[in-house]
Amino acid sequence: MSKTYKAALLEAMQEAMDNNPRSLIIGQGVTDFKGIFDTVKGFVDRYPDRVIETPLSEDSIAGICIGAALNGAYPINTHIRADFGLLIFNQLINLAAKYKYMFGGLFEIPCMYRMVIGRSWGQGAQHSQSLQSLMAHIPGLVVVMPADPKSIIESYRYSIQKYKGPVVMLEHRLLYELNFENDETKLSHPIFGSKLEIEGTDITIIATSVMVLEAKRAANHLKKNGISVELINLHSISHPDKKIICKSVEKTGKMLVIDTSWPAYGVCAEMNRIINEYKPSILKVPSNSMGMVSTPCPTAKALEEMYYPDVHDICKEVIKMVKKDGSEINLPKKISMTDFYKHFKGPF
Amino acid sequence: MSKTYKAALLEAMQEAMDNNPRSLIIGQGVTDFKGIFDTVKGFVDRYPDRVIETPLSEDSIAGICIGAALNGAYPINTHIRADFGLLIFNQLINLAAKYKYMFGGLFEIPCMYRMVIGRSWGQGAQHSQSLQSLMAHIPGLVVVMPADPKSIIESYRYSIQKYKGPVVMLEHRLLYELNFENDETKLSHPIFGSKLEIEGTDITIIATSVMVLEAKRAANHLKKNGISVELINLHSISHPDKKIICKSVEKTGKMLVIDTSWPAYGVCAEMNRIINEYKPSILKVPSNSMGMVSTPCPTAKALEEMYYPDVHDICKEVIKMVKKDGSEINLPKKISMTDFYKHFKGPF
Amino acid sequence: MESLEIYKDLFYQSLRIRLVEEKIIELYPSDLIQSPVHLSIGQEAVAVGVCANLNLDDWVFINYRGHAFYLAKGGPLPEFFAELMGKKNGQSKGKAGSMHLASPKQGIMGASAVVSSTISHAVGAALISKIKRENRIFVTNFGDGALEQGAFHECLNFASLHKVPILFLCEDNNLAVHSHKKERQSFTLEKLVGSYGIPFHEIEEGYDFVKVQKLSKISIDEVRNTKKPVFLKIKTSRYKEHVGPGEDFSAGYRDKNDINKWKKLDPLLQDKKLYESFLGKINNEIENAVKFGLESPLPDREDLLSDV
Amino acid sequence: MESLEIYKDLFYQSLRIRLVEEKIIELYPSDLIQSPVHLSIGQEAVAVGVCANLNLDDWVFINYRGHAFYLAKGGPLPEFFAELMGKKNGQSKGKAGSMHLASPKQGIMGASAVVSSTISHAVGAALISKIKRENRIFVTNFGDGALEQGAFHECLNFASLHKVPILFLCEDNNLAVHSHKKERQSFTLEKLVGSYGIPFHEIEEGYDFVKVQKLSKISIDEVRNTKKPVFLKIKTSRYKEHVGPGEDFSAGYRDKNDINKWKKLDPLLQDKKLYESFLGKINNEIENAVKFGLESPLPDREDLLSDV
Ligand SMILES: Cc1ncc(C[n+]2csc(CCOP(=O)(O)OP(=O)(O)O)c2C)c(N)n1
Ligand SMILES: Cc1ncc(C[n+]2csc(CCOP(=O)(O)OP(=O)(O)O)c2C)c(N)n1
Ligand SMILES: [Mg+2]
Ligand SMILES: [Mg+2]
Repeated sequence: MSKTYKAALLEAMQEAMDNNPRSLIIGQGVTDFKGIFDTVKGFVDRYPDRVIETPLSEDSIAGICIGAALNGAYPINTHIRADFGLLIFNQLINLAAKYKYMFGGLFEIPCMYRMVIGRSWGQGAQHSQSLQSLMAHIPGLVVVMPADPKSIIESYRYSIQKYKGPVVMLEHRLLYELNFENDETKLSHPIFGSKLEIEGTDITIIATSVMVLEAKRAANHLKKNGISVELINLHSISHPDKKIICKSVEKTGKMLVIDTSWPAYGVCAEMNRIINEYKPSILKVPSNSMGMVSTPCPTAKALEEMYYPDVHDICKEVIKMVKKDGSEINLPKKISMTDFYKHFKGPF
Repeated sequence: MSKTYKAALLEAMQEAMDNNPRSLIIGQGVTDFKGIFDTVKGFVDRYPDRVIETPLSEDSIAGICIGAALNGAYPINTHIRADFGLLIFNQLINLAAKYKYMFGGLFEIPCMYRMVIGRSWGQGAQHSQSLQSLMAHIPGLVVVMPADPKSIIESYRYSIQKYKGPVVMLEHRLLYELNFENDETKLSHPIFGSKLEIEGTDITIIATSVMVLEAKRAANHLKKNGISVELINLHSISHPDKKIICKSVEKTGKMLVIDTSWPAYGVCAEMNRIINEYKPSILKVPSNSMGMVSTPCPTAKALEEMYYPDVHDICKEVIKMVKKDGSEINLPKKISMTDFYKHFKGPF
Repeated sequence: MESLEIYKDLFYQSLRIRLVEEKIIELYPSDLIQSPVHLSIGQEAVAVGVCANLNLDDWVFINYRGHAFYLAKGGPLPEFFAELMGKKNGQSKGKAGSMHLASPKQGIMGASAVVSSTISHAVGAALISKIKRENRIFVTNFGDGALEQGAFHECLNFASLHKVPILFLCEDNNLAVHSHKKERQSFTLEKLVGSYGIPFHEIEEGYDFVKVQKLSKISIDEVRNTKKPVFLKIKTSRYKEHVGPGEDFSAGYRDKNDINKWKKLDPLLQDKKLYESFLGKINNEIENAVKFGLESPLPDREDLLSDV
Repeated sequence: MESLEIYKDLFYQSLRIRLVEEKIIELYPSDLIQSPVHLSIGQEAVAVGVCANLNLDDWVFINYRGHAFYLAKGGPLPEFFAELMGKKNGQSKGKAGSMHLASPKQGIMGASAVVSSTISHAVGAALISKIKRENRIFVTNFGDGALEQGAFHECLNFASLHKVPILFLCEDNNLAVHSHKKERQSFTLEKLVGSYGIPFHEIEEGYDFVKVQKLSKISIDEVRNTKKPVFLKIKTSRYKEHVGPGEDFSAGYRDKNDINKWKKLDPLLQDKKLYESFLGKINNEIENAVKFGLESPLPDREDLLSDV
């Protein structure tokens, strides 16, 4: 049985409403006919008290979620673009992340902030950012970037039913419509840790979110050409599984980190810290980082294509890292990720 | 001739007002008798039009600075605590950092955000954060952490008179009252790049802000005990000098990064990325990161002392990294940094 | 100018904007414009009527729904199409796209896709203008949804406190995406604005560019004369979906009748004669502009890396 | 209760808070309290008068100037001193200190040192209370400076829109640090609040705990009965510097006479007889509480790492 990413989100939200009477869905557009890209569509009719449309007031709504959590609710606050999430950074970082610690454990703030990240289609500088590293730097926040339906189901369930603190879920816009085959792997811990996606021997790729998919495509292509990629899906950006990361790089001697954001001060940087604090000698060649080009995101499609790395670029980098001369290996065609994933013809 | 950190700030602000008629100082408390810890004290009397007290409205004031810059001013926006800076992240990251690029070069936003970071004295979780890495992740922002009067004079002058984009200046509260001997070293570029503070052979320490001072104290102590530390003052967090960093670590084979914030996704992480993308084999032992403990900042002095690393902890780590057995070396006494720097008896 | 002349002139300008946007709708399925578009169809009279009272050196700060203001204030059309097509000869080399139009020469100072985020920019520019003792005014244009953002309130306070020459211009189409004002707002705008000591004016007939021009002149003159903030709300009506080239009446969140009533009053739809008389000239200009866009080269790697 | 009894009771509570803070001033130079303190001396009657009308399960959300509300709502005194001294037996194991007082058992739901940042928490808690059909009310207490933050305005809008049972309580001491209200605010608060349809009340005699108790009861009852937001502003007066144990009249930013006038009306200073009659009992309690703090162990590494 296969399932789309957004169907999994819908399922997770449905389960939240049905199995946890404290759940509250709150944000702009949660009651409209689009229902946050179909993930809470129609909910307001079934749970009129617990699905709350809001004014355009991100800051106070984030704080309202904290107060709601204090009074026993489990608020799920949606942000159609993580870029607008910058408006809640005071509440998220100064308040939600610190509430439990600052008061010596007197309070807990179980809640979820769902933010949509990443490119879709000509979104430009203010509708495309992946701000995970800003949040992952902050103790007290759990930041998760689910890359497939199964991780969604597991991690949302755990957050909503078991975890007692704020969780930031970053959902990639490009993944929503994608169909995934049923996947038997299980996360050892749904909101902490990472997942070994593919075992291999020549190089370790650590990827986040949609880049896990691109890396898989690259790994498939490379496999046919005799290069064996080990792929780690980072999943919990704030609490990655250092053991599987170090073990893998120790085996392959090579690390390529592919993130949805800028490399500097981001996931790419943190992975290198993890390796070097463990044992730098396991890296047999320089590590490599892929992510957005170090500029704001341009709107023009022609520039966007250069801005984001894709399967073509990944294969190119891997070949460089693995073999001195990869001239005999064909690169996959440079097809736009948005064209490949097909669903961005629409305006948004 | 010696000079305090805050005297240098006063001098830089004075020069801004006198040599650049476009300069504007704007923020909460800029006209009061404390004058941002004496750095703009009395200015309002001399430049009544160009020193602007504001309401408690960080978000809009940050945006007002952008508009002011568009109309030819050079706004210097003060924030008595970087923690409140989280309220301007939308303007800083979505607007100021992107204005030039997003409009294809039609506009420039020369302006400065001065934010006070770091501990002083029982400031707790919301008055003590060092949020440099969140900003350094963002293309379009220059983030500088001056560690001494000379870098202040040079980098503020360059920003205000020459640079055409937004600069974030992070000033450490503990440094304000400190007196520095005249220092003959010069930054090769005042707002980009880093500075070699001490040459040495056994280990490279890369430090930011007040930790440069602690590292110097540690280096002195260690020198007497036969350990030669090479110390790099990172200075420009967003645009560090990769060359001197790599060259140094290549020489010493060991790297300890000491930042004022949390290691994960921070300066410590980024330094490891720089090394590994250059040549991981130059690291002969695992790298090491020091910074705040990975929790929010507690208020109790007893906990604060454990929370922040100091000269004692630095020496201990260096000895571990340099010699297998450092038992013959005496550690400097664990004296509170705030006690050592002496000026925190007051409330703020 | 005679009032008939004024009518014709404003009609021409409004129609030009509408036809430009209809051209966008026509082009959209071909994927020549690969970026979200927030159309102003139905709202053109606001931009045209207000900008008719602005000087070249008066600055306007707009948002992602910016086509109408960009054109009404004089932004060049060929560079507009090139921009939307993501081409190098676009106003911003294609980096901006539809959501971030700007043209400083004509005083269009940049659009943001974050609701409410350019209001403070206008206040800041006006503050400096006051300090420099300039004689010009500033307009910040935003939707009814922007009124809910804290930043807007902070701006009212600051602008009034510092007495800066700014027109707060609210384009009230009663909708923020699919949500109606009454689901989002508990305040009476007039009273709210009044509590800051800022004069409040309202224009109900946002379909009528002549009325908008005449009545907004009063507000604009008030800003010029008093050099203080004034608030003007103009009721208007969005014919299309929030974002994209289509209609979405079938979605059920709003009543097509409301729009139909408005359309009955819309001169661009009613005055068929004048419409016909201008069509050729405008379409000609548009065809040339589209051609300019089509022929423009794509931006390249150098463009990607510059302007940071 | 007889009105004399009420007077005595409220006097006792106010005096207790004042003496606690005077003890803090006394202890401060010894560095037993190594954290900034924002004293409420001069403002005690607000907390005491308002809390007299609150039930144990009514929740209050406060800020960094929170000693008075913490004590007036029933927060335990020994744990208070231990907290300020950074001790393990403090309410929050010393992690909170003076700026982040809380005591959920008594409905003191946490204080933030970021201005205006707990107002939305109160609104959120009240929203859930309404959904759960509880019968209690929520109070958010903030200074006049908080009115300038956008978040405050967003909260007025949301609270009124969703009709939640909340008292917006503004402690107006006319100062934000060293800046006077007139340098910061251009609005008329009553009109502003009124524009949201929220009833506005004002108490001028913030020195008079009996008046505060009586008049704030009207506002509080209104919240209970209507289950809707009500705004109450209480004029008050900060005797000490913004932060720290001292006075700063010599700094010249405010007039000592203004404070002196207020002091002439302050029962804690005027009613010497009652003052004397309570002194012993209160000081006794304080001594024991200080002793509790002194004897408490310091938090340790385990405390440092827990509660993340
Ligand atoms: C801060 C922020 N929150 C949410 C959004 C998503 N969004 C885009 S347009 C819009 C509605 C704005 O409504 P209004 O201000 O009335 O302008 P209109 O689109 O009606 O012209 C929203 C919510 C955004 N762009 N920025
Ligand atoms: C968002 C934010 N900006 C600035 C500050 C610094 N600050 C601390 S208290 C204060 C004044 C607050 O005044 P008011 O709200 O009237 O409360 P009062 O201190 O008078 O009780 C300021 C500006 C802060 N804590 N938070
Ligand atoms: Mg609207
Ligand atoms: Mg005050």
